[in-house]
Amino acid sequence: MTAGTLVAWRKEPGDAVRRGDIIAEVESDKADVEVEIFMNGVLEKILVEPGEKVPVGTPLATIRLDPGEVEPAPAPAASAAMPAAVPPPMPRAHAGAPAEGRAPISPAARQLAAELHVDLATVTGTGPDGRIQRRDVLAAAEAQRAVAAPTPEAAPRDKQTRMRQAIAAAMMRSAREIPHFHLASTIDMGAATAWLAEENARRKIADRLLSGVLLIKATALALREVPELNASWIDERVMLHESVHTGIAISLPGGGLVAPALHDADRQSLGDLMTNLRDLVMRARAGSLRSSEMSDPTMTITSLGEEGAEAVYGLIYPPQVALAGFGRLHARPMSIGGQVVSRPVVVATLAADHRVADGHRGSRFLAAVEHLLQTPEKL
Amino acid sequence: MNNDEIREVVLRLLSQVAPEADMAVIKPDVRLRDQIDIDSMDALNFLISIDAELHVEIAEADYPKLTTLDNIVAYLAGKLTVDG
Amino acid sequence: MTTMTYREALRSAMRDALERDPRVFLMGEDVGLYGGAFAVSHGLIEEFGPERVRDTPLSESTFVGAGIGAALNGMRPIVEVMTVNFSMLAMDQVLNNAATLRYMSGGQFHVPLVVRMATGGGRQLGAQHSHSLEGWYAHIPGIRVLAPATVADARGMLLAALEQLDPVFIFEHATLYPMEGDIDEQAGAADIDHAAVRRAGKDVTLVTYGGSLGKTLEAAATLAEEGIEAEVIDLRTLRPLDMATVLESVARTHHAVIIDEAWRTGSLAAEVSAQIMERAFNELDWPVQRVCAAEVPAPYAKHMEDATLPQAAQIVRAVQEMFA
Amino acid sequence: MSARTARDATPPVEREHALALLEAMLRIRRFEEKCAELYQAGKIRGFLHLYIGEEAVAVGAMQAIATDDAVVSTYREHGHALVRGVPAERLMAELFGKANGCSRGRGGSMHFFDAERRFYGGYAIVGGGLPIAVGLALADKMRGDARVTACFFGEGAAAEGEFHEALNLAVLWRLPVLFLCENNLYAMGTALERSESETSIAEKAESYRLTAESIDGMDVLAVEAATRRAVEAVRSGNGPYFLEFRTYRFRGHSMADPELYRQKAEVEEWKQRDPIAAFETRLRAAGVLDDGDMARVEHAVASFVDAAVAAAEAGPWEPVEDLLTYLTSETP
Repeated sequence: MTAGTLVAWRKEPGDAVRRGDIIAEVESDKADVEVEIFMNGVLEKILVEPGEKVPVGTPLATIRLDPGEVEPAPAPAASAAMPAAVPPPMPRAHAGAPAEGRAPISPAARQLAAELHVDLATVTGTGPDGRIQRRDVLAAAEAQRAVAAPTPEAAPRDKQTRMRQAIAAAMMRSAREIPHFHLASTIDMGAATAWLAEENARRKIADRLLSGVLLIKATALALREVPELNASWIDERVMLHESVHTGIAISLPGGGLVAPALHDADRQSLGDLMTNLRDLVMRARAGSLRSSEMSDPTMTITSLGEEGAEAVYGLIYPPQVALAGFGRLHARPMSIGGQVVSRPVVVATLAADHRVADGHRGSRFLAAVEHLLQTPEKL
Repeated sequence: MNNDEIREVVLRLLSQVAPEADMAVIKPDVRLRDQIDIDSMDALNFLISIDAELHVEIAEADYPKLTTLDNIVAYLAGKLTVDG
Repeated sequence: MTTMTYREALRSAMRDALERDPRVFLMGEDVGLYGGAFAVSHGLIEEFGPERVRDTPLSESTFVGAGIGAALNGMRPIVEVMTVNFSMLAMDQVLNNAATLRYMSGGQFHVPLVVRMATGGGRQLGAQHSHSLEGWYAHIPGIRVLAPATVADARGMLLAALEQLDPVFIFEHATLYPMEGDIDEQAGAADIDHAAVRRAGKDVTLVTYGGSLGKTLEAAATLAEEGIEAEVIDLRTLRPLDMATVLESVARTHHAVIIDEAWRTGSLAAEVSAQIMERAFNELDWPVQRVCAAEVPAPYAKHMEDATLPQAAQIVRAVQEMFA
Repeated sequence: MSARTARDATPPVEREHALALLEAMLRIRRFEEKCAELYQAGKIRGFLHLYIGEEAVAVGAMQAIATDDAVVSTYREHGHALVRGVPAERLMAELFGKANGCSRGRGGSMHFFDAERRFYGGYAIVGGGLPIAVGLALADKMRGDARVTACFFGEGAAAEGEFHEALNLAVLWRLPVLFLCENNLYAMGTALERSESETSIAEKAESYRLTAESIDGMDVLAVEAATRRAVEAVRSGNGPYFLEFRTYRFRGHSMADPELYRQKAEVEEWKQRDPIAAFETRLRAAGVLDDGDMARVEHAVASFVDAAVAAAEAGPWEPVEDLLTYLTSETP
């Protein structure tokens, strides 16, 4: 009953009122109620006229108390003194509505994927309506390991097919999901090869450098200038990486490929890079790479060596967003200062993810690589 | 060390960098890189192992002379007799 | 250890209590001369006399209310309501008096009352004699609800109930009375705060109680032949629910099926499922499944009644679907 | 009407006892009037069922009930609790919902409890208390305690199954229950003759082979005499006894009752037999009461009620953190 309408007065101003008298009738949504008086006195002034609707608690009239009558206790101000009832804490429901278009994922699968560093985008669900379940995440993690490091003890043929499947899965996903664009530019390697020959002459054979380390160091340093290429695409968002771990594509005897990471390639000296590269290649071929080296290259370099093609246009390894490729070192006629001369060159290519970068930024990267290779002594 | 011993060492070291290759079928006078799958890294590791075992310092400039089994053995034989 | 039936185990507990504690007495329809509708109290009136084994008129509200009054006044009554189907007539006394007097009086009174009743269907007794309403009682704060599923629990949980200072309602599935099982005759009060893992397993957690335990174990055996290891949890206490045991199991298996003979909507199975969702959400690799009774009054014809009740085959199918 | 009506005119009463009865009734009357005022002022909330008009039943009956006997009441319980001796401060505090209330603020007007005084509470479900009373008496009988359980209820309960089950079981097992029916003619808005085929509650009781009397509930002395007879019979082990007190409530069923179901004239007619005014007149006529006595009683009762209100105002709210306490014996 939040409001009431005054129906009629039983007393007039000036009438005496005694305890227990009914002085008025009020109508509420539920019933008519008689207003009783609890003290003796005289009705002074009527404040609410018949027919008027007023909220509960509105004074209806003023009464002059007889001498000696006690003032009635005022009604409590709302429920000031009443302790507010603390509602029992409701467990916070985990909203987590899956973004539409993405395959439904069981909570346990999501949790396992987080633990095993599996990018859910790389997982295909086998549950009802394509729901991803734990077994799918386990399979993806297994495949991810297979792509990275075939376990030596596995039977070669079996290992081979499993590896091929894993590479196929990764490449299929790369082709299907990553909007590639490719750029190429021919880099004059004259300064670099001259400096290298001179440098190696001074170094004992065990310390000699291969041209590949120059390319790796140049690439790593160039990534500092175009950082969005040194990133991963996870859960529909680009995640930039502070450190530069360049993955080196290493072909394995009898086919197969791994791309373990050279950690902080941008900060290593050429000598260290050379030593680490040799170690990486030997362990990759022996199948004893550490899992940490497997799962965290931030960008990958592929080089086909002296026997390879002039240029390589590769596919990016998800979840990375870029791949640098270097063709074989070969001589090419170039016009320098108006004269045509023969120069040692390498065709550098960039495959990049159009969700993250565009041609303009890609070109800046290749230009940086080329520029850095003109001053090999600074690498 | 006579030529046969040098050849035997060369083949052993070669098999370390190319374990899957079958040394028995290597033709001595054909470019090694056309017979087995080795890249510049493997080649470098091979030369480093030769230096470690035979203490023969091979200059980068001599790389082009070392393309087949025969000319590798000949080159080393020449080096070894000179350095004794 | 000896072998005895579920009803004999209940009788042995009541006999020990009547012997040991003068405050204990049994009251209910036909518990005396008739020996109990399910022959549980057979022979007790001859041993303890009509004062302590009292046949009552068919006045469920008043003899349950009288049980409450006697408990308020220092006795330790055991009231047998023949079946849960008749207990609806006493629900006002249960809800508004037994469960509420301690709280409503600000802690001035205890109501140490034990009420036993048969429950469940599966014996072609038709719609009015086949209810499973444990969930209605387990909804009420202020009382305990127990569902002994084994012969040992039938004795142990009744003795434990008699030690409680608050009302305890014990539901005995009618098909269990003739069931034989091993029991330590001298065993005292059993734990009534925890569920029990009746079968360990790593692939799925099957949660059930009372009369459905047998079918659930049967389903687990079938699943084992297909290489699926099911863990079977017998809740034993329906209020308070021992969710810790359930959640720990689900954290390992990531799959849960709850088997409950009550109707699905608003069932105890719904409560267990909700708590698993709320407290082990990240462990779930599959939505929690429930196998409950079809939402119809129990039909008389056998094939029809079988179609309404949860069966082992349904449990197996629910699990197979998860691992298809 | 085969049920025996009151056998003889009530005996003369000596002065001290008469004044005690008068003050007891006035205490109820003024307490209830203050409740109406505090309800209108918003201090008391929820449901409030006042006992104004029926004071003679509680006061008269309670004279015969020993302190060690048990009392079971209904939601119209203020009078029963007051006369039983539950401190008015604790009752008013309970009506305010305060923690120093007789049920710690948990019960409210319909659920007063006092374990020490064996006051087993008000019951809001009509007839809900009768089985409890049967159980209390069953325990006494089984232990051989010569105690009585007095069970108050309204004539409305006669329509509930529990009334018939309880009377039958009490007689069947010869239990020491004193059934005290306050027949105020109306079950909320339904007059007795509109709900019962047999309107004589006492005759209903007799059908269970129960000794029953129908007494004028407006005459405190008649109520007292009948209750003494009944308690003596029950305590001697003859089984239960049934008293129907014909009485009337001058106020609505509860505070929001527009009283459309009864005529104003009928209320006024019963008010002429106000149990307190009638008793006052009688005592004055018998020369045992004068204006001085009345003034002293009124003053004593006024301070009695004001003390109760002061205690309620001063009482603390129960901390919300205690919400779960007293739910079971394990949550102390």
